[in-house]
Amino acid sequence: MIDLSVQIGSLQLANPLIAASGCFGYGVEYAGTVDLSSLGGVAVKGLFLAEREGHPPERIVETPAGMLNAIGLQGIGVHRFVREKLPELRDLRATVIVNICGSTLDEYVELARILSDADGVAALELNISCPNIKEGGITFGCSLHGTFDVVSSVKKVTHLPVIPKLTPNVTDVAAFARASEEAGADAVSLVNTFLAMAIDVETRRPQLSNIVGGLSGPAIRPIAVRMVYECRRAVKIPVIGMGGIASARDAIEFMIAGATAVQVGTANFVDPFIWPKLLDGIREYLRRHEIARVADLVGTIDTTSREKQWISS
Amino acid sequence: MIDLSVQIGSLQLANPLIAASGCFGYGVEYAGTVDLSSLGGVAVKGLFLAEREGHPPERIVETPAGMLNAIGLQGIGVHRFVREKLPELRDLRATVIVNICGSTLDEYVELARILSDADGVAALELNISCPNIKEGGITFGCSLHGTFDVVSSVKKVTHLPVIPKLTPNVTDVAAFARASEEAGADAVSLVNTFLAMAIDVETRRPQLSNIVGGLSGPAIRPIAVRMVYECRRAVKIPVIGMGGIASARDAIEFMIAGATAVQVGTANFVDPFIWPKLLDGIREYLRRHEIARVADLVGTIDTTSREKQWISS
Amino acid sequence: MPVDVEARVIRNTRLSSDYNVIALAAPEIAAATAPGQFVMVKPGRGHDPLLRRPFSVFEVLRANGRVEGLTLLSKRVGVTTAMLFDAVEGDIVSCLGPLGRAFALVDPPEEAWMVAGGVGLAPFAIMTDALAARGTRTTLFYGARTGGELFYLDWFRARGVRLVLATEDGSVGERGRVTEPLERELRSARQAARVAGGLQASGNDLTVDACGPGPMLEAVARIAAARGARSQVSVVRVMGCGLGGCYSCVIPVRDGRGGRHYVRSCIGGPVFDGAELVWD
Amino acid sequence: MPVDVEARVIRNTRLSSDYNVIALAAPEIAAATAPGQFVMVKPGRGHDPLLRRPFSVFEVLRANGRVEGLTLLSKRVGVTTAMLFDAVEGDIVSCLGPLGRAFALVDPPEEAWMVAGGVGLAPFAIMTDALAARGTRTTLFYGARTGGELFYLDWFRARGVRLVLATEDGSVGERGRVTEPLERELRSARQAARVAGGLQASGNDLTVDACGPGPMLEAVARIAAARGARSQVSVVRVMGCGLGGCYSCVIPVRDGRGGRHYVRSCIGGPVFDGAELVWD
Ligand SMILES: Cc1cc2nc3c(=O)[nH]c(=O)nc-3n(C[C@H](O)[C@H](O)[C@H](O)COP(=O)(O)OP(=O)(O)OC[C@H]3O[C@@H](n4cnc5c(N)ncnc54)[C@H](O)[C@@H]3O)c2cc1C
Ligand SMILES: Cc1cc2nc3c(=O)[nH]c(=O)nc-3n(C[C@H](O)[C@H](O)[C@H](O)COP(=O)(O)OP(=O)(O)OC[C@H]3O[C@@H](n4cnc5c(N)ncnc54)[C@H](O)[C@@H]3O)c2cc1C
Ligand SMILES: Cc1cc2nc3c(=O)[nH]c(=O)nc-3n(C[C@H](O)[C@H](O)[C@H](O)COP(=O)(O)O)c2cc1C
Ligand SMILES: Cc1cc2nc3c(=O)[nH]c(=O)nc-3n(C[C@H](O)[C@H](O)[C@H](O)COP(=O)(O)O)c2cc1C
Ligand code: FES
Ligand code: FES
Repeated sequence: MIDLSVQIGSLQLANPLIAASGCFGYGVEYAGTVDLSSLGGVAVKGLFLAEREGHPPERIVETPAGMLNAIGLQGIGVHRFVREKLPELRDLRATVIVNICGSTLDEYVELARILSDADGVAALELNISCPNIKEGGITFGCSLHGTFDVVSSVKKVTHLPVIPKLTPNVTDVAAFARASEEAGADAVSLVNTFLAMAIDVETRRPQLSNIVGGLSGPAIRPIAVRMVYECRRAVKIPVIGMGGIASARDAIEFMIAGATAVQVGTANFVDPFIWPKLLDGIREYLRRHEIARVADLVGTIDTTSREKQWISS
Repeated sequence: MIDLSVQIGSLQLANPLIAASGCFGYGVEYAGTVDLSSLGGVAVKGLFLAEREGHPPERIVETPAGMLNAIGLQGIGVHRFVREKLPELRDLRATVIVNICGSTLDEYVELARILSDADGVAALELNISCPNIKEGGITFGCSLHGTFDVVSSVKKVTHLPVIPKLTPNVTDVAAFARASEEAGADAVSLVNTFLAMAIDVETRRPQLSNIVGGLSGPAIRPIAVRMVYECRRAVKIPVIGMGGIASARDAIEFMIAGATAVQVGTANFVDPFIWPKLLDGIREYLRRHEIARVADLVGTIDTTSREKQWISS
Repeated sequence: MPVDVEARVIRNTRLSSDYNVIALAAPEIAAATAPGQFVMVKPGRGHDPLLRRPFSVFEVLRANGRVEGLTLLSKRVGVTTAMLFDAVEGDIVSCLGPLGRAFALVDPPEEAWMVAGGVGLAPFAIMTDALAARGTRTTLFYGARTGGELFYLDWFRARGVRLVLATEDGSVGERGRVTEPLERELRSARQAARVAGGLQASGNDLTVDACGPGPMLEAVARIAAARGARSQVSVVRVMGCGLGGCYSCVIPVRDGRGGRHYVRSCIGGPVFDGAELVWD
Repeated sequence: MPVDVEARVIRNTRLSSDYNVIALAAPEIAAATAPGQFVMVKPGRGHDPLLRRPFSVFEVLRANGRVEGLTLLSKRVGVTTAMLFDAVEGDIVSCLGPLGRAFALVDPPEEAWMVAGGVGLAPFAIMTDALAARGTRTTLFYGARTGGELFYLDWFRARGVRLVLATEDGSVGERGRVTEPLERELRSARQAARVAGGLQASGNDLTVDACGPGPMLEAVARIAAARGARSQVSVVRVMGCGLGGCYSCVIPVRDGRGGRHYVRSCIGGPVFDGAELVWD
């Protein structure tokens, strides 16, 4: 028997696969294509206190092996979420991680309070890294003090595991992982998307209405893996890795680099039936390598240098 | 007649296409596939004062729509370059931009002195952004003071245009463009590669001997375009853009975003005959849009918002 | 519930230098598709192109009374449509569906007027079959740039569909936009009805169903509204997922309180009531 | 000078579940290729996979006295080789070449001993033709995992090549590595020569040319050196460009001053003198 469970602070996940925020609606949209209780967790779409309309179209554009998005956090707000979505998610036995986003520190705290009182929330992911909105969010994520303050303030008002989600758009992501750890975070998750843009050369206009957007998908995977590797070496709390995972191999790569759990975003758009394939692939890998617990794979990258460099083909 | 020339400080380039450093050997390797004098410029492989062996294999690995490299700046050193390569490049009538790399500030200055005295160097590109070597280089490129110091010191000893090459691995690349401008740079070029890694999941070893390497190729293009756009708005000196250009459309996208000239690296590996195709594509575009001078395209992105968002297909 | 099928290309028929009809062996999807629903397809492997693309189901293929697959009418505009154009028998295309809200089908004596602009013809073949099964009388207003881009005319004629054609260059049918004959006919149908006294001006004697370029949909919705006819329009948005996951495909819809909000067209549509949408 | 040809697939022959021989209509390249040279190929479009991959030219195809193309012997190990395996007639493969340093060809009375491991057979078909044209006597030591992975045996026999076979499972030829019969035969050839007095022990009576896995090349170079024979080995490195632009493909070479330095195998090789390379 292979043990796929992993531990994120006080939270035990049945397996390391989490649906990434913003790429899985409120979870309920996917109840018809995947058994939500079979996932390690479901990170729902980033929520503000209030409802938000988001940006006008175009909101996404495809790029080589990736995509840009500037959705602008369209959403139903925390109150409607708790009323309209959470009961259904509970019925579906999903492990719900709520991704929260505030314009001010107080808004994060208020969101955390509300969600801590709600029934069926497993953890809070602090979105301090969305590149697509002007107010709040990323201004915390790009400052070590801001990161520390948000995390420690939220920690004071909740019993739930708190997972700040880090932006890759910084010089030294490991410093942000350290600031999070010092502030009491139970884990960190990374990466959010890379600030990027695309231009329609015929009209000379940006392809996104918001001008810039966030790059996700396989294109960013090698950068994300490096950042997870750096964070893993910088902190003792678990690292949740993501960025371009599209196969079991990719998920395993992140875990070897240091991720205790992984999130999958863009690939779920390409293949909403990817989840059992990922789980099967991870199981098959562990069996082949005779590893009994997926947790034993975490951070096992071997950086000792080899003597000979023959390619075996 | 379409005017393809562009101006980089005191240097006039016949057209905006430059072969990117490290992706075109010392230029002479490509004399058989492309007429070097038909290029706007040739940025030769990064040179230290001394010869260097570089890193052991593996030095590259392919990733989705991109590649990682950790060559480690293997090279013949500046003296052999001046003796062995520069005469041939002169004979081929190449506009030679020498990419220089130092472990110390003094080494940059010394390199600049030597190359300013040599015959046939058109400009100096300061590589303060190579992610693959431990000493020097990127430590300057990741500090505003370091960037300022290298640029101003080199400016003091050379009459050649000085072009610091910026790293994308920072929170605010525009600040580095500004520091460069204040230090007297004639232009900035960006982006160098993104620090990244890939792991062989079967052996759990990094795929590169250096563990980490630099991501280049189409995958990074949307991030690079955004950075060029930001720098263009931050400084008055010309911006030389690069990162994933693989077609005339891509080159034009960078110019609309704000690049006065562009460099092409990885795509030259895929298609060493790309150069005339790029030039023809740019000419055709300018003709179709009735733009007489390619320089008139630079920075013409239109960010006013549209009223209707119909897709025309 | 949608399913994902690694569908074999049964055949690929090029209709012009840009249009093709590709037949895919996805019987599970074909059998479950209602007119106006779509599939998300991805030909080829690898991550470039990365995302699937939405296509209306054009026809449901039957052989010996069994459903054997579906066809897509595709117009070549970019990378995926070029791959669909070039595909050959035996190639594999990932096909996810059926997805989205279908056209509501009208029963006799109500009539269905279908309005297609260019590749917007796509939902109306499967729709014709469904309406024929109900005995609903159908008219197809069909416009294109030029006569060479009007396809499947005999197919529709053979099924008793009345055709009203328009081309921008006047090479076939009326010169100009197809919304002109639509407006004219709707006006005279209303006058005739009023004269006959059989129907009110706002009567439910016909529904106008449209698919095509945005400005055409807008015109159709206005024309129908002006004459008190119901319209259903199938909109085209860039879609990242087709399942409601990404919020890329939104379109502004009236919220009933004088305001508007963005609705995901992949699950709230792609077919909307023309009166629901915000056109300005 | 290399050229880039958008080469049509003339035919694609599968030799096993992993090996295929693909024929490409690139006569310009074929006509200019010397044995041991390679091409950089890219099947398919788009940026994933991104880079070309190196393949030795296997055969030069002639019809009616004209060169019509070349073939590659490919073993499926990853994404590009899978695409080459699956390619069908009419597909397009970008093919850049000829590239790299060829094997130096020996003239009679010197003999050429070719040593191939697995897909390392690739350079030796074109080589056999070139040597046959000179009248040089040839032996092919050819090893594989199993008999089912020894290909083109009749092809070589028909051209008068003496075959010495070995398989790891012993199903065809000798059980074990092909370097064992090589070493044995080289030893006895040397003894025979010494007895006959006709050649010095270090004589230039034969050259050993090898292509295959790294450890095999190393063994060949050592065996040849120990018996005073010249060896040429074709090495396999990951290649980003094939033209000397990227410095990815380096291999350590003795610098003549007791040291070593990295040489780009795409232009300094892929064929090196076995004695030049640093094996430890
Ligand atoms: C519900 C729905 C049903 C559709 N049915 C059909 C159909 O039956 N037949 C048909 O030919 N087309 C149909 N389309 C349009 C089709 O999805 C696009 O033409 C296709 O996505 C273009 O893909 P590409 O890779 O060829 O183009 P790309 O290379 O991605 O882009 C080329 C051009 O197409 C536009 N485009 C890109 N993605 C979309 C998109 N998702 N929707 C619309 N335009 C887009 C871009 O703005 C660009 O101008 C439908 C669209 C929707 C939303
Ligand atoms: C000069 C030269 C001549 C060659 N001739 C032949 C030939 O005639 N027939 C043949 O089948 N193969 C040949 N090879 C090896 C061939 O290039 C690789 O098998 C091929 O690049 C693998 O590509 P892929 O996309 O299928 O594999 P990938 O998906 O890229 O990788 C799969 C595996 O192959 C290895 N690999 C990747 N790239 C290379 C590379 N450039 N060289 C070697 N191994 C690599 C990787 O380490 C990995 O383990 C030659 C290599 C060289 C350098
Ligand atoms: C359309 C879209 C919407 C997203 N919305 C959110 C969000 O609301 N909150 C958040 O923290 N991350 C959001 N993200 C980022 C993803 O959760 C994830 O960090 C990123 O896409 C990288 O993973 P991937 O490459 O697997 O998609 C969004 C990403 C996409 C593509
Ligand atoms: C193999 C390789 C070697 C490189 N060597 C150098 C170098 O010596 N100096 C330098 O400034 N940049 C170097 N670069 C970075 C490129 O010049 C360029 O900035 C980067 O690759 C992005 O452009 P591209 O996507 O067009 O390749 C190298 C890139 C590659 C792929
Ligand atoms: S296409 Fe993703 S929400 Fe509609
Ligand atoms: S493959 Fe690029 S230098 Fe050899």
